[in-house]
Amino acid sequence: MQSLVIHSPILAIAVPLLAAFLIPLISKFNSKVRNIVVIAALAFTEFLVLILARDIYATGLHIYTLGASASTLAIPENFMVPVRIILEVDAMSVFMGIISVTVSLAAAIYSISFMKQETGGSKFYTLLLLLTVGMVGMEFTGDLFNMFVFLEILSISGAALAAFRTRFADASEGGFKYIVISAVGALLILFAIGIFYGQYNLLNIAAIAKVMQYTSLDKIALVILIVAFGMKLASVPMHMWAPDTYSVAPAGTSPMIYVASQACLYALFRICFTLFGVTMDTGTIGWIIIMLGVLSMFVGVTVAVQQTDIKRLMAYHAISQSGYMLLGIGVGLAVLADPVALASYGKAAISGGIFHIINNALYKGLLFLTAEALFFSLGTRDLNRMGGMARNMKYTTIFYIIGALAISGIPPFNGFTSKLMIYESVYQFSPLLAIIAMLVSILTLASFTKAFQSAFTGPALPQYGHVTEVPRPMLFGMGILAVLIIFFSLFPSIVVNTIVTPATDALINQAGYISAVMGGL
Amino acid sequence: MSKIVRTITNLLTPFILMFGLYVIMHGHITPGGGFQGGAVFASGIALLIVAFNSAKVQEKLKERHLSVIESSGALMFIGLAFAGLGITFFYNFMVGSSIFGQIPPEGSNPGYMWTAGVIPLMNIAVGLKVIAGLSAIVLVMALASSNIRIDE
Amino acid sequence: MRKTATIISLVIVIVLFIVTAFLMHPFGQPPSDMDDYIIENAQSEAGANNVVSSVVFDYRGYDTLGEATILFTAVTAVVMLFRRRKEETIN
Amino acid sequence: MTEGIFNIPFIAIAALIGISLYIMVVKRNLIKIVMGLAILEAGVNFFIVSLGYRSGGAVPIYTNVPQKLMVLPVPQALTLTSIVIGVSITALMLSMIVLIYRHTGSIDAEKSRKLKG
Repeated sequence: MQSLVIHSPILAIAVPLLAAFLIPLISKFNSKVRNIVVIAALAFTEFLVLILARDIYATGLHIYTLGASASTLAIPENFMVPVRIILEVDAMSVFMGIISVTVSLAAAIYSISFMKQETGGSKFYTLLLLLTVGMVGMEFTGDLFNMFVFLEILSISGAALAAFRTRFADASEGGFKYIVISAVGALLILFAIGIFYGQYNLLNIAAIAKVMQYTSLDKIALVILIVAFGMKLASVPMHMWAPDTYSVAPAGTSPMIYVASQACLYALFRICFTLFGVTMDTGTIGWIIIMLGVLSMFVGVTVAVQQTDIKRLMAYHAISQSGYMLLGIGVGLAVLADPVALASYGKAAISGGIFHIINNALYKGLLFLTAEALFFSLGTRDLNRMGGMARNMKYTTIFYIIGALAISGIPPFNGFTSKLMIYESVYQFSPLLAIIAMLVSILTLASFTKAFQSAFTGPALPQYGHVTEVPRPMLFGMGILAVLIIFFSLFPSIVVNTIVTPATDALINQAGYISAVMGGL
Repeated sequence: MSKIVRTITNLLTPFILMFGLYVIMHGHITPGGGFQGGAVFASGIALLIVAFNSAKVQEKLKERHLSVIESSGALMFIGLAFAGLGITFFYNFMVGSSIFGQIPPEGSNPGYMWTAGVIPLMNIAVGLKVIAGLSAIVLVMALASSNIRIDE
Repeated sequence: MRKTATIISLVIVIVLFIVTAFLMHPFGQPPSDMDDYIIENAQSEAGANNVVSSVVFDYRGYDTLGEATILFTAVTAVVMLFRRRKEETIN
Repeated sequence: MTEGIFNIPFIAIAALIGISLYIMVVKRNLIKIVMGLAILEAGVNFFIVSLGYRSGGAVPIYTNVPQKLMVLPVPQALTLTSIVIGVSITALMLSMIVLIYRHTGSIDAEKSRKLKG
């Protein structure tokens, strides 16, 4: 058990990877065995991430040096800087890891019955596992180049999944758009990594952070990194790919692609808070991130109101919700260098942003899954051609209502809790920003009410008389997320205290992150 | 393609494939390695596909066999990484053992085959993977552009 | 209008890259702490004459695993895109 | 500026990246976009590998190496990784273009509905 804890960071990446490599061999037998292997691998990964999380909350940051003679030997003997790749998992990384693996597990279960309609099931599950590997690998790594490699795994598998339904013309177009944006973003990130490597001859995040001087080259690298990760997480000036990609992604994969973009959000924060930290001009960079957030929130929701395609509508809301996280954490970043402001509202803003990440992954995931359930049953994504589904699809309706109430920030749902944390703290920073955030929330509610009326209420349309509830695995996948939302709504303080606050502390504790690898400062 | 191209291809292909295997096997002592050698080998396959046509190559080289080879290469690679797990993932546990365990003399030396621990084995695993992977990509895209669907 | 905005942003980005080129260290004299360690110790630690190979498979073997995974992903994706479908209809 | 003269490789890289970004922003042909991406990739790979050049350095392989001064090995390994990634992405993008062509009969981004903008 103890050695399982020691090796858990790498096992959480290697186990789904091993399963992905195995699938082409075992899918020769039958699809049931394959499904069991996929679900078992993801469940085991979830277990590993959870025991890793328990260990981190008890004893603090966890490092794992790959290929060294001991896993905690970050720096070779008689030497000053790390040479090997180091996995560095703190409370923030493991928080993101929990989100990624949980959503992947729900999506994998949800996709079982979908795959009976389609060919290529084994390829689908291989790509799904690889997408999970990409997310977890990106979140756990402590090495910049390694982050780039896993970003590429995530991009390629995400694009391939988006293009999965090859019988639709727009599927390959959505996938193509995603892969072009991802490839350009990733190459820009690689260029920035090259700048760091050329200056410091280092690739480890903690080691670079220790010697970071914030030269003009570092500033250029920071700008490139913000633009590149902004492209990947679909913040507004660079959001054009998101609706096309999310709307064509099959079955359970649109939540996963969404969570993958949250992993890029994590990478952006890791770079701002840990790689640069207080050495950079936190006020300016904080405001840049706040502006990205406000633009995303506002443009996302105003475009969403006009949509008639249910998945495009949800995609624009996804953009808008990412804005809240950028806003909350951007406010925290802007006051990072000011200990008084940080203690009075900065930390609360970061906590709100982080709490919003997990809430959003849950309810946005649930909403994407209900939209896909409607598409599964009706064969259309057009809201004008739906109606009266509340009678035929009771559970889906209930899940939709839960998700819609949560995303609009109606008390007592979890979306309300995290949004309240953001409003309160942002109000102290700048009242105008808080007012915009509330306005966006109202527009969100309006948009989801409209979608609810079109799809679920009203008279039953005659052409959908034969429509019944979706199969049980789909309900089960949605149920996992719905139960978690209800739990998070009923006990917000437990969640905040156990996982959100440690993540906040880990994110702003740059010195702790550095000293874990580089020894005492 | 014309008869000249096919004759030259027949002559050249064995040498290209042999050179690819050489680059894979000697990755730890001379320039090269699994990826480079695999790419050379796969370019030989690509030459075959260009010279003859993709349907003809497909008779001998089924896509699903390639995918099995690729998976086994990947499994061998990750298996070697897992084998070091007694100490750490990716630990080079074979340095000093009897297989590939020699340590070369410090500084310039003529190069010894029996060195480098797991590196030669990983080269072979990656080589297998890259041979199968790149050949599969080239083959599938060639088949698709001539409108032949492939079975899974 | 949109075209001018595109051209202007493009020019700014290109100037940024050229400025980077001038700010980099003089070509041929890179800082080299980590790499000197690897050149010094590759033979004794990994036992390989080829230092690049020992970086690829030993010091940064995990990156190579990721790289192999990417190739595997691409092969899976390409085969998946051209798979035979149940109903060959085009929407 | 005397220092800048020695940085000609880096300036060439900036030019390559500039050309590629121009192609990707201005051209509407999907194949040309892929070409632009390939040039961008070549530029970035060139950048990484030129970071490791040391004047007068030998190949970092000890087999019959003439001297101890070697060029840096890590950038070469990184470039190798990046090249393989580039091949994979190019293959995937070209396959998607084949599918787009089958559906819409065109590889022009203006003509296909979704790829505008």
